[in-house]
Amino acid sequence: MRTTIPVIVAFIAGLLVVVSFFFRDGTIVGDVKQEFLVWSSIIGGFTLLLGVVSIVRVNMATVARKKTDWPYKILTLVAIFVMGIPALFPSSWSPLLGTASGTSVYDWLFEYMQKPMMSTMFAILAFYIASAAYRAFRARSAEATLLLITAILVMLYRVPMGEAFLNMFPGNISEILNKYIMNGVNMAVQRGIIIGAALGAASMSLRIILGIERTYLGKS
Amino acid sequence: MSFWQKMEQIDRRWIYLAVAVAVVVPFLFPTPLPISISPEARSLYDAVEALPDGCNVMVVYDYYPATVAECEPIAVAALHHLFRKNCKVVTLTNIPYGGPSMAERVTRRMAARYGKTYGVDYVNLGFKYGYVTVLAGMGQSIESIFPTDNSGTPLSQLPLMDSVKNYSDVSFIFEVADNATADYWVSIVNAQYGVPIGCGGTAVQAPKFYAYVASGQFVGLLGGMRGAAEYEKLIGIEDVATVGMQAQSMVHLLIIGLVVLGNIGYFVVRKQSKKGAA
Amino acid sequence: MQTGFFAPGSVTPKLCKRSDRLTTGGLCLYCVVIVNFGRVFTRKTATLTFAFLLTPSLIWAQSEDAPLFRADRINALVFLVVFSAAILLYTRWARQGKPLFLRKIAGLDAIEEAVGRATEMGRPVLYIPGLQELDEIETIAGVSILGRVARITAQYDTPLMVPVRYPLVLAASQEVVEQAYIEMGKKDSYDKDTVRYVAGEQWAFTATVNGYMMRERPATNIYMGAFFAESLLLAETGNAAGSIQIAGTARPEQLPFFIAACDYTLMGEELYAASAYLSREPVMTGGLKGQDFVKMVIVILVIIGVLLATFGAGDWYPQLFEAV
Amino acid sequence: MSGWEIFQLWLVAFLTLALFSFMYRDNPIYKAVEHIFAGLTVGYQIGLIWNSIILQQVWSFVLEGKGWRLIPAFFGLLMLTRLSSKLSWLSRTSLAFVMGTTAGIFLISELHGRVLPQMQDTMVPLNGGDGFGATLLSVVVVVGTLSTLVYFYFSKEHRGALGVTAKVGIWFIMIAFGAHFGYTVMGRVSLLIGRVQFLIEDWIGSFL
Repeated sequence: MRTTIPVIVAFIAGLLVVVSFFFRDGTIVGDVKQEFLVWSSIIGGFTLLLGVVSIVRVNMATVARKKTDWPYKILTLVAIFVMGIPALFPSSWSPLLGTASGTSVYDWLFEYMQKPMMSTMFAILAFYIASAAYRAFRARSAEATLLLITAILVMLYRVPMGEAFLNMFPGNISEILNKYIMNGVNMAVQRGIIIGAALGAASMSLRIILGIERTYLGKS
Repeated sequence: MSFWQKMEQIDRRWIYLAVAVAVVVPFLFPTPLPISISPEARSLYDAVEALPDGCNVMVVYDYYPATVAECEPIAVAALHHLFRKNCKVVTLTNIPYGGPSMAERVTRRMAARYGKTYGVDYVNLGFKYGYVTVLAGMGQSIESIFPTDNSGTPLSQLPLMDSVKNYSDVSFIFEVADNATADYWVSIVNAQYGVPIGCGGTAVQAPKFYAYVASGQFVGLLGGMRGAAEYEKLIGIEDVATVGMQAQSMVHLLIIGLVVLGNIGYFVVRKQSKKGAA
Repeated sequence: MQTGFFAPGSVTPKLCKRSDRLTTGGLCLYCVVIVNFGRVFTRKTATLTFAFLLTPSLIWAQSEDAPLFRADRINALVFLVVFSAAILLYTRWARQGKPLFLRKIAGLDAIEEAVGRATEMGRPVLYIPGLQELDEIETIAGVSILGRVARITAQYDTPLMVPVRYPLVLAASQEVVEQAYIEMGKKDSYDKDTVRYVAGEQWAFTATVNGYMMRERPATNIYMGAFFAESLLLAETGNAAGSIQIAGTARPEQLPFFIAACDYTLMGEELYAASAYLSREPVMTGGLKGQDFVKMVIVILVIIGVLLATFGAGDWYPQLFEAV
Repeated sequence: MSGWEIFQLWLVAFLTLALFSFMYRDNPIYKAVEHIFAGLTVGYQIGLIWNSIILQQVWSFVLEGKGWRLIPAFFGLLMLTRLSSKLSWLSRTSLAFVMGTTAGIFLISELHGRVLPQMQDTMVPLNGGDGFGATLLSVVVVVGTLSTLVYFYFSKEHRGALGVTAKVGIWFIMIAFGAHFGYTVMGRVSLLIGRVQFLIEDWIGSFL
């Protein structure tokens, strides 16, 4: 019973969406499908809450048991509530609270703390890439050599200084790179990969609809 | 220990320092270089240029705050172009972390520059969970998926949304993405509803999107900061991305140099150790 | 609203009518087929319902003046039927135990050799089943390849270290590794700390694993699963520590880093194929064989299309594939 | 510039530098900032769930008398039982509904919206266009696409004609990955430029 009902639900929901694709607009099937999609968006939205609750729980437990780094976890908890609680009030109540743009605590914290932090975390990757370029990117096989040479040419062609350098050679190298590498070889391979991946995703979806694939339900 | 062996074991922090220098110097001594326009950027610009003035357009903020450096210049350049043509702009996002806030801020800032009114000239729908269901659901009715705008105003109170009921009322979609959501705009919205889509993606995503440009599922493509710089040049407003391209040049040259140096070291050391073994 | 190759005026009304019937019939057939193969309802009830109740009423509905179905989408329907039939038939055959051939992936031999080298050197093997939750197919593939690796390390008594990022992956990996040691008759040498939950956060995880690599200097690092920006850091550190590295992921944006920094890389679908090859799970093997079949059909259809286009046979053939 | 604006500028600069300091070595300030960052991200979610899901998709409908919108909300709440090992089976129906609808859209859109158009666009005449360049491009596109598909074909050994095609496939794949590699490097560098642009132009620029 604990498995049968979910499998039947997935089957009906999935098959209805598939079949509705072949129906014309304005039929009852289309309306039911639309309501299904809205429901799916609402139910799925609660998975975001799942993340919030589980992170709060894990951090609280760490602090309560004074495990390693517990003082830092207090900072995390404080940050969660400082950001989260003002957002629960309607902005009509006080412009400071709520999520309105440009005025609220929520928006301010996002713009002046969260956004710069997130973009800095990823900016660090540029340093790592440079270090990896020196240590790890070796022409250890014919394939890797081909990869590195293409990479260098593409890196040159995508920046003004490199383009100026490539243009010193005869035969308009940057146009050739754009036409035959990016729109030729790269495009063709990406297309092959896209087709393969699409077949994989479709086959996974089919198995989910039919209840053959049940890993997502967890252990029974 | 030979020079190359020592070089092999160099502390990585020296390399970090070299990168820092390479990226900072161009800002201190700016030397503008010409930027050529790729055919993909050109065709995106032409497609937007060919839109009738005042038509309804969607601008989609499908990027995380992590990639603002690449994506925001694209979104800004697109809004310059669209507001200049008096297009009505509907924005939305599929990104739960910060998407609605960025859509709100960037659009409001640009709208203020062009004297546009919220609700009449532009609307921010915000975020709803489940990009696949959101994209599919808007085909029949935007209002059923987004009953209100981002700040909770019912769509019926926003005059612009009277004329935008579903995809058939949208003339063009400008998708700015740093992740695979762009793929679903192609496979769901373009394939089933036929709305033309132009894409600005991060450089990491761009190579894949060439396949969609070739098949006509994207009308054009801007790849990362370079793509933004090209679009800035096309609309004649040279902004942050154009300035960034000089630093980009320097760091690329440094990285190419490091790859070459690393490989020379690799082969020299390998030769030496072979000799030593023999 | 009819577009595409069944656009009004482009074909006779008679043909239009026929394509309407075909859509209806096809859709019913599709429902009957997938209900039969699925594990949802009993076959009899489903077939009876569809065959005796729905089919005639739907055909009747379609033949009215305003047809219910998008006859112009019949090409997608045909594709859907062929695709579903291929996947489901192969899955059924795999379940019935028919011998289905899958070629051996070259990288699999490399794994065996690399573990052998670790044994010779008396140093550990590091295995990371990706940095994603268990609901990702890449992670499932990574965990199933881990079973194979654990069997080899059990055989040679080579120490194994498996850091994981999610609790569910922890449970699954522990089970797989313990099972492998029991199968090889080495239950006593199984160490409970082989699979370790390291950290939930991406960069904290990476920093810990990198620290481990530099301290313990594992002879072999194997990365199989979903990797993100940390792929570069892991591979670079492993390279600096002098380990032999084998990677496998389906993410095209991370593959170049693995290819450049690792000794062997399983690319994209090779990862799934490797896990199907090793696990012989009918659902995995059947799915893979079905996809392979459709892939070959696609290759043949495209070759026909290219030949027809080259010899100027007109637009009718590519029009058959128009998505509307 | 007002005092508040100066404070904002310095705050962002401090956070940026604190995170960059990790590259020199791990330190308490980095760790503290990282933990605050993690907390803010979760806090942001709270606002998002409250406003865009609970208020806009559920409560506004209940106020209009459409109480049945509480049903999906109830099933959504059942998702929370996943946190308990005993009750987690209650979340399965909700999860199955979401997975089912998503799978339904995928099954159609992957085959219809991706495979068909990409197949169709590969059917190009090899002798079309103007001259050698166009022919070469068509050959590259057709051979590249098909050999990549063949490379990822597992039902036969790569021997004979299949082996040759797969070998061609791997060369194509390596060139394409090289291009992808170049683009990825470019993207990461751009993100750094974004931060440096802020540090130099906005922050240092404000007091120079």
